[in-house]
Amino acid sequence: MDVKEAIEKMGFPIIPDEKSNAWQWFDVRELKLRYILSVEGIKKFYEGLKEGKLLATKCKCGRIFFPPQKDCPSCKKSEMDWIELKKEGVLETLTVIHVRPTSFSHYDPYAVGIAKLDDGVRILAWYRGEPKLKPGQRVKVEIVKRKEGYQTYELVPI
Amino acid sequence: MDVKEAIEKMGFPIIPDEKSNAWQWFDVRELKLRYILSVEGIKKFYEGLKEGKLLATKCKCGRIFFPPQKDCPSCKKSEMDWIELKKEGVLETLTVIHVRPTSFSHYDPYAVGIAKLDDGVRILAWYRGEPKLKPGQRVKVEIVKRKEGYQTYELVPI
Amino acid sequence: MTGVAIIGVGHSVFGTRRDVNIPELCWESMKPAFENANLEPKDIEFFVVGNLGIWSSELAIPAIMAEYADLAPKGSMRVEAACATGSAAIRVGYTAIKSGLADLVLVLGVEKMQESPNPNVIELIGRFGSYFWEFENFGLTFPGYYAMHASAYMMKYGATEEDFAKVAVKAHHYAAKNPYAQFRKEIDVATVMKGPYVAWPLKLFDCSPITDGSACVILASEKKVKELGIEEKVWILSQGVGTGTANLSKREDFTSLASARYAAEQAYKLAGIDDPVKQLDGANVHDCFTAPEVIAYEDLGFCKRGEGYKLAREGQTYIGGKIPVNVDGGLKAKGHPIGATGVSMAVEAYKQLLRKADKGRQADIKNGRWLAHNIGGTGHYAYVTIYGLEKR
Amino acid sequence: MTGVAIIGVGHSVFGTRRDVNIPELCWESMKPAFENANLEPKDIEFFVVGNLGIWSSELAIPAIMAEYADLAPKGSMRVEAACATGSAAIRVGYTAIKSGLADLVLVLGVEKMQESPNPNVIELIGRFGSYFWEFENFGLTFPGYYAMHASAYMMKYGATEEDFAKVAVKAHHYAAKNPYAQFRKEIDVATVMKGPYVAWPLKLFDCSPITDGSACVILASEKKVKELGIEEKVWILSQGVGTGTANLSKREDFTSLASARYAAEQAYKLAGIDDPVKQLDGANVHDCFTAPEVIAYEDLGFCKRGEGYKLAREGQTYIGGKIPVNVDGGLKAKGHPIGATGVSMAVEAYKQLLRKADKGRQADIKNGRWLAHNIGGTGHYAYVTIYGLEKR
Ligand SMILES: [Zn+2]
Ligand SMILES: [Zn+2]
Repeated sequence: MDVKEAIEKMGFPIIPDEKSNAWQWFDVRELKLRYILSVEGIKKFYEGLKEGKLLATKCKCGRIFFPPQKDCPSCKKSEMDWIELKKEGVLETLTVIHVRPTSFSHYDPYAVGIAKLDDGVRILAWYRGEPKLKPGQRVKVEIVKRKEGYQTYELVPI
Repeated sequence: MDVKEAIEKMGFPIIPDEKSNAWQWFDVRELKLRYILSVEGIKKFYEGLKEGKLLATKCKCGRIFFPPQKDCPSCKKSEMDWIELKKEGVLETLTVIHVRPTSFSHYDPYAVGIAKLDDGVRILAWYRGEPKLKPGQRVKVEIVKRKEGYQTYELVPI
Repeated sequence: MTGVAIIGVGHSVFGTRRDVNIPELCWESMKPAFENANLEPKDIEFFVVGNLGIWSSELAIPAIMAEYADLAPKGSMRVEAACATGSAAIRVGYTAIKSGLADLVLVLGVEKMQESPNPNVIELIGRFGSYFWEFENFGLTFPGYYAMHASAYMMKYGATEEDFAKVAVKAHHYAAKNPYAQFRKEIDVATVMKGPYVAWPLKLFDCSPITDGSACVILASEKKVKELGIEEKVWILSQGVGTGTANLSKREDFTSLASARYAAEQAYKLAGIDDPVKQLDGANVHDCFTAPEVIAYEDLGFCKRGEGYKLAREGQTYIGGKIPVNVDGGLKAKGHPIGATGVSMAVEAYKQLLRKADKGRQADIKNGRWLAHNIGGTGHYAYVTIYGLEKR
Repeated sequence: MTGVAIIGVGHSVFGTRRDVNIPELCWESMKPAFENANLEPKDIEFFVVGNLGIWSSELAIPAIMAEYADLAPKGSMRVEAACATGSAAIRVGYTAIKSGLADLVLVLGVEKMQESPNPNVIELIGRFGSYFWEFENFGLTFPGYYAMHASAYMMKYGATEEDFAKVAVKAHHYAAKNPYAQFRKEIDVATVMKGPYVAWPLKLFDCSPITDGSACVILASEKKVKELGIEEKVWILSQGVGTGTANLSKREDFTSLASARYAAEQAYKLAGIDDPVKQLDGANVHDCFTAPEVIAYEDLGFCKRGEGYKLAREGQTYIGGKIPVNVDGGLKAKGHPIGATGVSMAVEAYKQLLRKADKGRQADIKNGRWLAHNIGGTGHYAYVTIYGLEKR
């Protein structure tokens, strides 16, 4: 029974619960949420991705940030250099998402992992390859397009 | 520019802000919220509305609740009688909603008011009539259908 | 119990902030607060974030900032009390110190409302009374709730839309002098009166805008104030807090907020104030719309019930009048980033009492006491906080 | 500083509660708490509601309950710390009393998750890390975050999926004896192992369910305990609290939660505990999935790092073992109505310590101390609270 049928039958947008028969009011006001996020401070990250580069920010004080951030809490400056990360490291963990959120339901089950890159920073990314975790597994970071149609990055065993 | 165009042009779901030119990431994951609310405890209210009655709950201790509630915090019992309210009272306040939420955008500007019924309880409802507020204005409660197609109630000046 | 002092403050520019994401917006007020207090993130023992969210992407802002600003592994939580969220956050920081569980607490208020399109924001704020009995069934909006107070007030006391307009004119007058304000432009009564109705009798210029912004204060115990040798500080003298019914129809009256009167009574009692106009140097009141500023004058005892509109009409809440109110531009013109507003009021109290306000909007400080009145929903939550130069 | 005691508790039936709306569900735990403490709503001086919301309609639950349960005009706020929301609410109540601002505080935890369809709930919980860098870009779900801990743990220490399954078997064993639990049915390891993967290596029976429920405690100061002549009470001995980074990629390790270790260290220090297994009579730990229960054993020092899975394998956390854990069914089988969970743990501590637990699930009370470990997100928030029969 959908809400229109319910209004016809019950007089209200009310549908009795299948199991318990308890009356449920089906909200007639829908809210669609889709956010608008500023990436102005990390523009260069996307310019880099387009060129096949994985960029991080590096503060004058030496601290490296990935995901890149604009401000440094160590020295409280906001003057970052952009540096290119080496796209290799060691896989530290892995999962395969079988039960997907609605907004990822167009995917088959997908794997996601975290690797520690040789530069010392960690990266969370899609994982492509056999979903098996073993100590010291080397991976590379590949910049690819997936279903969404824009560049993203994957961890791939070497 | 929509998100698809943005992906084609910028390579990402990024659209520069019209005024400031700051890069904005347009969320590709939409969330639709529409709630399912239990009205099992106040079933009789809807059965009453269908018959043109405005019902409130009345506790054995004498306390009347409108909107109806199932539990009484005075005596901590949950054994309510249903009583019919007199559908007349005095209009206490009024507004006309010009800027409507998206989910009410199918309405023209609409008026809402609060009246104190002769039984002593107050009621918030649609208001139908000239949107003017004057001391002591008597109103009646009319049970009607509006655009949603199910019974609701309006305050109407007498 | 220890006294609790504000020893550092920071404030972002309020407005449409498409240039920053959420952590960047937070850092904009946190950085000056650290510098002001001469502290590092690692010195903080506990932190609390006031944020309403829903309209913005990041749900776990305390964790986001634990990472971005090096506050991990210190404890934290998010608090919410609708538009009084910032003051609720201050309460959690205040009691964390007063209870002896921490000596240094950071309180951050933030909202990035413009991560959603305006119609969604309007819809969401309208859900802040009784979702089912007011929004779902009768389409009430947030301006609508306050409009019902404005119209009831006008009917009862004979106030006019022009009286309310004067509140907006004052707000813009002072916002023009506040570099952190969203609307830095003077307006006149005619402009307000010409605006389209949002919810009758409230018009466009009676309403506070949709704002992105953050504000931050660092709180310290008496012991810590001494230990750090802090000279510039403002004490939290007291805070009163009240709650109202969800449904407006469950209230006795629409010309006053019972929760605000209750909160004010507590705050005054705890701070030893019996004549606020004489004992305070000024106040920030919750002018999410113009009419509620007038009602706030009465709920706070700045005048008798039914006479608030006369204070507005006569300009008695400008600097030099009976009591200066919202001389930072108020929510109306400084902007109203929900979670940040109460913290922004604390920043303003700090600036006013320490005579650091901008030129043209510094009140005369004689008593060394400033009040912040922060309302969530339509009196659903009420927080009244009194700040002072001298610990009581 | 005053001691703070739990003097009344209430607990709703956890599960799919299509029979009640939000205020009715709240009242179901508030009513017994009032009766238990022999108090009326008007006696409460301040109240705090732990609720995450978003998936449910009513945003202003403190105001809803101010109206429904006659708590107005007393002050209130809502607090949130993801799945540790209930413990954050307890912290606000605890500090409200310890700071001397109130003597009687009501703490309510509630969640009506089933006001949204399951896919929406799954989607929303997945947004509780870094929205942008984890959810938006890589589709992480909440089981996914913990699955990455489970797999890293298995790789490092050689634990197996069967070891985790044993945690689920224990949870169901005790839930079957708890009339308030969502799943009142025993299961075996084979059932867990046959379940479909939700996020490898976690399967259906490794996961806590989507639950509607509420829990309530009434807190009182020492003075009030005496004044009311309360005999049955449990003291809050200490609480530790920690925060983790939003992005998992910013952490050093995926076999332990740094925030939980930090919170435990504080809680133990404040309560004078140096050998938890010997000094506690039992614990509730945050088993939103089976693997994190094992990790919790280690983070809380019930065993050495890397040996938690052996406690599970050997059944050492059943009653009669080394230390009883989650003998109410845990989040896994009692259910996990986010905002209510931490408060439900407090209710369980009260029942266990006062020997009021149901038949077959009453632990042996020798030390008079019980621990609650409540995690928000994946260690984004960590709250460890120690309850005791004797005030420290
Ligand atoms: Zn730096
Ligand atoms: Zn009764």
